Amino acid sequence: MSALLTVAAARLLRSDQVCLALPGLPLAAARLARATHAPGLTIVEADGRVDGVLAGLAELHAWLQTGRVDVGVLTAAQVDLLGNLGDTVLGEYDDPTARLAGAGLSAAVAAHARETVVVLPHRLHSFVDRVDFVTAVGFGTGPVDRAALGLPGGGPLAVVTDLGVLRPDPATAELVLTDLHPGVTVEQVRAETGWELEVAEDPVTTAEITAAEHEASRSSA
Amino acid sequence: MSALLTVAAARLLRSDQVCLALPGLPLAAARLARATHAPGLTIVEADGRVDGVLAGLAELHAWLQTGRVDVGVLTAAQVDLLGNLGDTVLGEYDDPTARLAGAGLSAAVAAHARETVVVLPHRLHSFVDRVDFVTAVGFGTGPVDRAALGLPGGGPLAVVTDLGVLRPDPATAELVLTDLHPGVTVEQVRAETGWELEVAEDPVTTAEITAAEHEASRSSA
Amino acid sequence: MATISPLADAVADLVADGAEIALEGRPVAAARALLRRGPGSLTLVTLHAGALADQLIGAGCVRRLVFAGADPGLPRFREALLEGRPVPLEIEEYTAAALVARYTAGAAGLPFGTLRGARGTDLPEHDTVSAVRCPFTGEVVTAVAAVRPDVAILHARRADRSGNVQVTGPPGILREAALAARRTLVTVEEIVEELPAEPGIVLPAFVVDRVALVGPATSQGPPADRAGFGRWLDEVRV
Amino acid sequence: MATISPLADAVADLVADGAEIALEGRPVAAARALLRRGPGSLTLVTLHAGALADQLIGAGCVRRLVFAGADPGLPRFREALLEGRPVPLEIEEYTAAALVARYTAGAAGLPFGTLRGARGTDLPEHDTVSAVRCPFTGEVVTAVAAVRPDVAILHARRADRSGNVQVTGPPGILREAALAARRTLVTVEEIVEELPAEPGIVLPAFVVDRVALVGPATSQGPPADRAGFGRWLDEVRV
Repeated sequence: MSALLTVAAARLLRSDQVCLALPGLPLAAARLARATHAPGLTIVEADGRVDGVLAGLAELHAWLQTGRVDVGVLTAAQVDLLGNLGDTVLGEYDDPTARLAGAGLSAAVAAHARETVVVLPHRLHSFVDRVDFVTAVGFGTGPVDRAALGLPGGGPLAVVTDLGVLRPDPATAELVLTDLHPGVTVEQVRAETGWELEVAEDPVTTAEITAAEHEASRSSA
Repeated sequence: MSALLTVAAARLLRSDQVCLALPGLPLAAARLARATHAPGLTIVEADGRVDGVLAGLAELHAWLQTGRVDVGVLTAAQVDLLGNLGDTVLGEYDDPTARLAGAGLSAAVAAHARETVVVLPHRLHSFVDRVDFVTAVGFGTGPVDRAALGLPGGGPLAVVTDLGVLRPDPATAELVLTDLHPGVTVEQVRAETGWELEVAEDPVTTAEITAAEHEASRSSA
Repeated sequence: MATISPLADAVADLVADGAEIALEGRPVAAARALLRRGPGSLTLVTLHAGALADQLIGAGCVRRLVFAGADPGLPRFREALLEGRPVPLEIEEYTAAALVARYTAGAAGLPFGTLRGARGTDLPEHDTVSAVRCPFTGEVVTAVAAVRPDVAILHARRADRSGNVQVTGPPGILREAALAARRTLVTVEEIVEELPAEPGIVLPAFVVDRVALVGPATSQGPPADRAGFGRWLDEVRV
Repeated sequence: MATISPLADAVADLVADGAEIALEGRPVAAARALLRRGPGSLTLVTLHAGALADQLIGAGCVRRLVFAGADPGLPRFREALLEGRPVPLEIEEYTAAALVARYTAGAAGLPFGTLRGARGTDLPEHDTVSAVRCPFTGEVVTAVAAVRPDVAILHARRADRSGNVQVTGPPGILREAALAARRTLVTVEEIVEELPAEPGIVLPAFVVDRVALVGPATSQGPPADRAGFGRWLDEVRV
């Protein structure tokens, strides 16, 4: 089921895109996409590596700021109802119960990439009504917040987990369950979600992992 | 005699310096210095080339702005009493009688290098009371002008020509003839200088070109 | 994302009358292609105006030249500037540091760049040069407006089939010009299956729109006199 | 201009109590040399706080950490932050874009840098972050104060005998950190007569003060528990 997390995220990436993928699950998803249906996908890594191109970090930020990154693939310890990512602390900033990774590139990718795909395992402690600390903005406090903040990118396209896929409702910007991985029930997802999760009228069942995806997952793991 | 121009300029460069040399006579002088008495001289070329280092122009300006260039070697069509360089137009900017090279790197080198050495043939049309257009600031309008303008570098150390060497008077910042190349008379220099040229009390006679300098000039030409 | 196409097609697709084009890295063949096509009223941005800028000016393609230095004695530049022939030429002249900062700001997606300007020169004021006060130290530094050319026309050593471009000599301002421009055309001398492992400076394919293969630069420039230039231009345009 | 010297000497000469040091490129051996010497009250600037930052914090060397990201679960970082052990730790946290802009401004000799900041996050305000209005478009962009560390401590692949340094992997922020710092120490894994012809990224010797030859990075890190860390630190300091 965890394999479907990267597979379902990879399926959202297109061959003509420039993709900035953070280390870990995001990079695994991007590499899987390129190894299967998106051979033309350009993968920009967090250190500025793009195949043979070794860019400095200033250049990587120039790519982001000039709108050259089509899709960012992000992860975080927490995601909330409005697609905001929490990855700095749990608890209060000045007196945290846990110290996490911090903003790094995530804030800029969330701001500037044309769209983002968020990948993380679907667990109750991660899917919260409101993140403890907004490390990277999804839709802020509602559907018009990105425009008000002057964030040029479109925000989260989808949050992909090991249980299914959530997508923002265009009217409210709230995340709605749109896809269920095979064998997963709505109740199961709701049990791992810290808010009253809405479900799309006709949730899609994620297609099974293909042989090619399986093979590519194994060889790139 | 023209060979003494580059030789005398080269002798002003020291082995422990970082030298930014513009193309032409300046670069020839810098290379000659390194081939003779200053083997450790670092020569930064106008395109950002430093031996094997190929820096971009933004980086070259960063080196200048952070004070990492010890000496700039410049040339121009005109130099005036106060060491200002004119290399943009002759005549009025909007109605010039001749169009010259323009500022390029010269303005920044003149502003930021710890000191500059100016090299050009000594001709009446070039040694003028006041340049037609200040392309690169020497001492501006007087000895305190560089400080008033906020220019961090020290300005011209010397103007080296095919007749001799001029150096600024510390009190007035005006160029004074301090060195005569062998066989050159003060009258000869005055005849090629467009202002009432002052002469140091005891002008030095430039040492003859050594065999090593001669050899290095030939092989680097 | 870069596509590889014939030079004439790339120029026809990217350069319209009135466009602002950046010319860097001495793209000899692309300048020739521009002369053949003959767009008018261009704004030409180039750190150093040399023979190529002079040819475009002589052909009447350039209305405005934005530059920081020029080869002395360019004959067509002089005629356009002093006699308005074949068309009047406006000039917008900077120090190299200022024009580099304009490119760098454009490349970073910022509306302006900053530098420690070389005060005290006679360079005329432009409405692209101003000052900003540092909000931390109170120092005033020179501010310049970002340049965002419609097209950057660049020359580099080689590209791979995906359009990743490798520069082998000093990079100059190529990287910044490519990022600052809305569209980028790079001419290269070879297209290889794979770029050498030590990459030198690379423009990734996603900052390049067109790559065109050209021969190495040759130096069949025009004669200096006006009549000779006219005949040369006619031949180029055949 | 760069001199090649033993690592311990370089650290002793360059790093004083209370210094602001930038640590980039994972200089494992230099961090070990710092632990041995044990300076106190350092301000540590590093884009990404990992194992090396954690060791220095655990040894009580660091008073203030300036960073944009951290490995999750660094044990000494957590103790210093939450329990003030072994010494209280102040943190100054940025987005990577903002800290990169702080380095870039320092490298350019400018008092501040600009970026299109990622608004809307909960990052606390610092007096190093402000805003400036573009004098041309009126847009407001984020301004950050330049960082000018006393010393940059960097790791790269190799150097030549003159002290020109070559970076073979992604350059990250090495070039900017070297230029922004007042003094620069680079550890390298080999010193060669001549750097390979395709130069990759090079720091010229005149932006480097000390080069020290070290072995390739080994990974004999400390155990996670505090007592184990203390024993490990004692061994390092023998």
